[in-house]
Amino acid sequence: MTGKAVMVIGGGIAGIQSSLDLANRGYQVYLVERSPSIGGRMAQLDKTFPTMDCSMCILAPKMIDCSHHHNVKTLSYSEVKSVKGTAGNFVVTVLRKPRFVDETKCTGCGVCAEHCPVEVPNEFDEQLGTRKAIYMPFPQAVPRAMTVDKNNCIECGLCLKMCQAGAVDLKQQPREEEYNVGAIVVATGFDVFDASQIPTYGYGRYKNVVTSLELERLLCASGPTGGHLIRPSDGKIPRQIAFIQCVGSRDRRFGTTYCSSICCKYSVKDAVLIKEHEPSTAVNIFYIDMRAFGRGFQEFVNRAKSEYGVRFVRSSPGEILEDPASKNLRIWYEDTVAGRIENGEFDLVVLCPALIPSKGARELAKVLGAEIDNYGFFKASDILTSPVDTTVPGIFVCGYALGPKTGDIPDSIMQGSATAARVAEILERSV
Amino acid sequence: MSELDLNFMGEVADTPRGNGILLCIQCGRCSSGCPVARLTNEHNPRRLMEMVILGLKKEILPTELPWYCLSCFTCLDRCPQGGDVGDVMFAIRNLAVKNGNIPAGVFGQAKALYETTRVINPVRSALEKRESMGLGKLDNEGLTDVQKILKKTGMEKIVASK
Amino acid sequence: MTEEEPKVGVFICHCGVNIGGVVNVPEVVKYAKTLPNVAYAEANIYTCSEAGLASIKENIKKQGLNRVIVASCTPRTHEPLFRSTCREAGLNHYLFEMANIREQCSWVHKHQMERATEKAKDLVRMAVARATWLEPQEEPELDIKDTSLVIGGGIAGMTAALSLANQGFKVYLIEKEPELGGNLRNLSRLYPTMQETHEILDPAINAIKSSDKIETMLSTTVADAKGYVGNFKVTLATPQDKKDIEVGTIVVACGAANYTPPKGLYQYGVFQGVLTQMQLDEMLKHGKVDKAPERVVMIQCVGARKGEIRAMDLAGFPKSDTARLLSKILKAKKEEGWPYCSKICCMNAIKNALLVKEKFPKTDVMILYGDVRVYKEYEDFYSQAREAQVKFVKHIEEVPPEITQTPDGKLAVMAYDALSGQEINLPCDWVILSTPMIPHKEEVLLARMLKIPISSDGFLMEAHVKLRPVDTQTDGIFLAGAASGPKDVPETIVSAKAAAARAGTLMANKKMRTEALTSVVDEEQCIGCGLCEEICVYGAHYVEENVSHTIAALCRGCGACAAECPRRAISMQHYSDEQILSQVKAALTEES
Amino acid sequence: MKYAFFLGCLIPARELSYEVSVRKALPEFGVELMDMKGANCCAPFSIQSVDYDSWLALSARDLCIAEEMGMDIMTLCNDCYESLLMVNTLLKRKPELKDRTNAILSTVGKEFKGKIEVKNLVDVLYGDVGIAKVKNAIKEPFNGLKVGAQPGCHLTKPKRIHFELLRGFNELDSLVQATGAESIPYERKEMCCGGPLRDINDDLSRKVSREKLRALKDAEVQAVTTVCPFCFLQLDLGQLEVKRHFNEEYNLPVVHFIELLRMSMGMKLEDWEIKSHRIPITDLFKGRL
Repeated sequence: MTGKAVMVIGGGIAGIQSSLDLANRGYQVYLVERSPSIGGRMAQLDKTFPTMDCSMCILAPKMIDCSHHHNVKTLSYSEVKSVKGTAGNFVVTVLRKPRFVDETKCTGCGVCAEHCPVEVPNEFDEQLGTRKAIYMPFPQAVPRAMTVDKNNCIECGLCLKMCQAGAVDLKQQPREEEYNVGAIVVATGFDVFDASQIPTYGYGRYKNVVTSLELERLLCASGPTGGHLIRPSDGKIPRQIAFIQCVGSRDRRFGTTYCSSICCKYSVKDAVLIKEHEPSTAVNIFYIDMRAFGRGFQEFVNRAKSEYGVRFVRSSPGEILEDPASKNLRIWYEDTVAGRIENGEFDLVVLCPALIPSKGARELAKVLGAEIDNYGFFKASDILTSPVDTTVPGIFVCGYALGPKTGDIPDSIMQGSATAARVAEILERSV
Repeated sequence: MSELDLNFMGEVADTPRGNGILLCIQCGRCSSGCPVARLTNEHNPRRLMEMVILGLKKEILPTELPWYCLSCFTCLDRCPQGGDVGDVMFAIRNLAVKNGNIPAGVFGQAKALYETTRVINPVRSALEKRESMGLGKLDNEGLTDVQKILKKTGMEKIVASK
Repeated sequence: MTEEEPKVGVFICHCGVNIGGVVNVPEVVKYAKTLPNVAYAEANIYTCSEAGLASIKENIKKQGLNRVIVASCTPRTHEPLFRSTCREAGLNHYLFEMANIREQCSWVHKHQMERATEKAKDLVRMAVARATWLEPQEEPELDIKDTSLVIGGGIAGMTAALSLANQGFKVYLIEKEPELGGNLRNLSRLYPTMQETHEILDPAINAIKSSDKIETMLSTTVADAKGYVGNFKVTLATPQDKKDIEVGTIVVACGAANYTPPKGLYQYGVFQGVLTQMQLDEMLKHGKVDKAPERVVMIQCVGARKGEIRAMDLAGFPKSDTARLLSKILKAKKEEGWPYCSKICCMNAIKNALLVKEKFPKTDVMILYGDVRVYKEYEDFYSQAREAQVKFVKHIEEVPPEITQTPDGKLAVMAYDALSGQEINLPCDWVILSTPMIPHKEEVLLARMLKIPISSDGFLMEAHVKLRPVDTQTDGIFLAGAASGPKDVPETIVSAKAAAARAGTLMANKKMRTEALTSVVDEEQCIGCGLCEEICVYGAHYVEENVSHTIAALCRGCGACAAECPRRAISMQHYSDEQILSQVKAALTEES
Repeated sequence: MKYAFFLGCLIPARELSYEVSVRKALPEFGVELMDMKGANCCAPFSIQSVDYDSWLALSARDLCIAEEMGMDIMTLCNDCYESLLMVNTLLKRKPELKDRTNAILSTVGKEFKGKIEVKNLVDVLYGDVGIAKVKNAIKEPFNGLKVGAQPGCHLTKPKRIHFELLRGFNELDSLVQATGAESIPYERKEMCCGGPLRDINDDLSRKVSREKLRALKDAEVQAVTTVCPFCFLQLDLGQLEVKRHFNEEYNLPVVHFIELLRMSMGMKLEDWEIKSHRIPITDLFKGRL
């Protein structure tokens, strides 16, 4: 019965929450996820603020609830191609990209990956770690199936031979499936601003200048370094670390004039984490406004200062220079409170980049006929009164697809549940 | 205790090239790159913008604060808010000149321009060298035009004042 | 003791390096195999991953396990996950026990690897000991009424009520004031769109009035609340009389209050021109201003972000007279105030600054701040203010601005600009104090009645700050709007719709299972002394014909009655004395 | 390729060898330099500091002369280039500024239409002539001479204007490489030479040029090449001033890029040109003078 089916596009925490609330209510949910596994950005994080919960630990149970739920059908490694119809009766064509592995047979044992000769950088680890041509992005991936990355695969067939479950099928073809749903929820999340657009910070040229998402992977137990924070250039433990805020955010030159709302908070969290790992490390946060807003965060910043000795410098640095020999970084900045121009040497610099619309979000908006705002995020039909409705009736949006209107994870979760309410409101009335 | 002028920021904002003052968020990216600011604490473009916002007109216009700037535009390229610090410095200098604060060097160049259409003129030996090289004389045919323009823009008063 | 012999399966988790990096997991597995009744033991890299869960299910069937132990992390996040895995394998999920060898072992003993491994063995031994005494339990099933009570008629309560009504549920909406609207009533405009408040409130109020599913009761408060999820019995105190209603779910949308500074803080209540942002907003709304002010100074974080003097980096103090300023800082005692940043006051100050500029273009508006904490796309709103020539000055917060009055009745603010080291003196007509959103005093009573915990800063506590922001510890009760913390209008509306969704989902299912973890009375032993009824905070015991009875749905399994009962007549399902004592014995037996 | 040749005022006054080298070298590439009759000063930093409208009008007047000649302008000095380019760009983009300037220009019978482009020596050599042509005009390459190229601020900044023209100092670097020399990277290459503060705050001006010289010395360059006459003055004459005031010796020979190009094309520098370099260049360029 179409009236009781909903399609959720995007398997991040917002999409998962929306799917769970809808499924628990009796709706049939089709959860479309472009990458091989649901989990989204939250799966890449190490810990979350302010409670310091391990991100995967609070996410994995929800991912498994979602995929095991009898009302949820997860369409991973798939993309929405076209949408026809109106609220209450949409017809959506979904392209099931070939993963060259039969999901039902594969147990995710990983034997094929052991024998695969091709090793390429792993997008999940922000290119810091590597994966094979046949891979699973991270251990807790859901669905638990390998995927073959055909443009790096050399068709040697070793995986086919080694797989006892006979799950590898290198001839798999893409196929399009049609789904009839009453409503659509968009939860396509965000991508990260390319920090190399600010040449004076040297991201992409200096090895030890990393983004905060790369830092999360370095700190994460399932990350490329097993949770040990080391310098990408020589693997040493960093002694002097600098966090630089507002890289791309609050910047008119790139059209990302908004504040991404979470960078101040997660950098204090990362600073405290680093201090817990290695108390002797000096951690400095360069900020313009320390935006630790909302309950519990100012106390968190005070503790970071007094208990952990994190140094906060009110300044946005002008430039970073690399010493070619030691690959250490000299940051030129003005401590605007002391009114002094200073430069300090650091062995690791973490840039906190702006969050921008995810690749493909603009095209999806065109396919759905939904308007986007001047930053490229989905436009809420009314910022104040209907914040999770798109401009198309029957299509809703939650999570960072709404852009900076979404703050951190609790906002994504609340918006996920809110879309479930909106769907129930329009589908209850029509049935 | 310094006396604050309420609408000094507005005055700078309305002066040509001065609009950037309204966008400044005091982040400090401009000052850390400024070659002069690294050499002396007297000059700090960010602090100067802050003083303009506060309205410290008497601490800026009659002093040498506006005249430390090289107009090398390093600050302008780094400003994330389109604050155009380099341009605002020109606006502040225009106001300083209106207030009678003009360094001798600048006044000299302005006077030379009014009298010879050039801010820098060759000494006699250099002139003779040019003629001997057959490069011809430096022509001043545009002088009447230059003086008419300076009359129209009112800059003539400033040049003729001293 | 159940009939067949207990056959225990032990699954020990590496959790990547979190456990495996400290505890020698293979050694613990080997040790587990030697324990009594242990039929199977294995290690996994991530037991919570699908591979781990698949292995548990497989071994329950293959080894015929009737007890399962997972030695990994905290039950708080993962017990439901492992329990549902046991259920899916056909095993009653109360025959399952967790040993936390991460938070209670590897994470806290990072630098003593051998002793951590020994402790992990102890914890596993204790879990196995308890497992042998575990018994299957049946979870009571409740039916859920499809009506909901929404407490609070502000924008949050109205949004939740409308959403629930649109989802087809009957709603009681109660409001303690004689009219709907809540905090927004006395605001003139709303950021970031600067819409008039009534453009938002009136449509909502009209929709509520015209909805046949919503019964609105004004000047009404909650007198008492009993019952449990699906069957709450609430007594309402209406102006005429008391009214009893039965509802399935409750949405608490009681909003928050505005902090009024104590008399004398920044001369509030002493000088006439010192006002709060709310008072300024009201003045602008009702046009009660005769002479345009020449300058308005706003001071941020009045009564917020206090608690301890912020450890600002005083070493880098600007060149003005340091000694005199340091003495002032030490004198600025720990001001009375709330520790958190209430996140709406910066935006509210900017909105009012723009309103002042709109009404009196000549007026100079200066905002003294510590950090400008606008966020999201409100940054454009902040830029809009600067372009309207509102002046933002970061002042040294350790030296609170001093307000004095000049003979002609004007005010003067003396403060220190942190970014130019200047001591500034600002003669002005009004000083506006930006104050935070703080919890209502009545909230405490409501929270006690509904058994909702209150967090350290006084707001109602959500079940999990990250993953269940609108649920509470009590099933069936949800939070909407500023009751759980300061929120702006869009966030309030999103949280209200989320609460409506969560309540709606519960009521749509009509049935619900609750924990089997409740007290059980042995009627022969019980003498009906009523001590248990007295001690029980949740009112889950009542005495009839001098025998005590448990209301399973109300009981939270805290065990107070079992401990208090002089006749030892009460025992806790799934936490019997034998189970706990066997754990204690196991803990004390020396390593053989 | 014909250009309205905007000479500026510093070169004819104090750096004749720059003008002579340009007049000798560019014809080799088929570049014709037409003198701009009655051109006035480009209104650099000092004039802009005094009055905004005068800057727009004076620069626009030169642009009009070039428009009347129907050719793009070629400047040598960075200050002229920045002033003319900024005004040309501003008037083209902002109609209200164009009208405001034309109102002033009407008193001298001129009107800005915005038909021409403003280019400098690097644009002409790299953009219009092209690296290939420059390369095969080289007769005696410098095979690996370590040269520190000083682009000068207004060759590349403000990026906001130059950004669209994708100009940067790698154009100058590739031209230097074309002569066979090696363009050595050095710290703070984008930094100013301190020129504009000359006669306003000589002490600071010297301190800035000293930082520049120190960075060049640290990079162990054998010679410095400049495009802007102000940079030349600051780094060449500046070395004497730095020696007198700070008692530091750098003896880094400084040559205009066009002189380097001439020498690599086999042309000989005349005696007076060699003497016009305060830091002797004789031993570095033996056999080429």
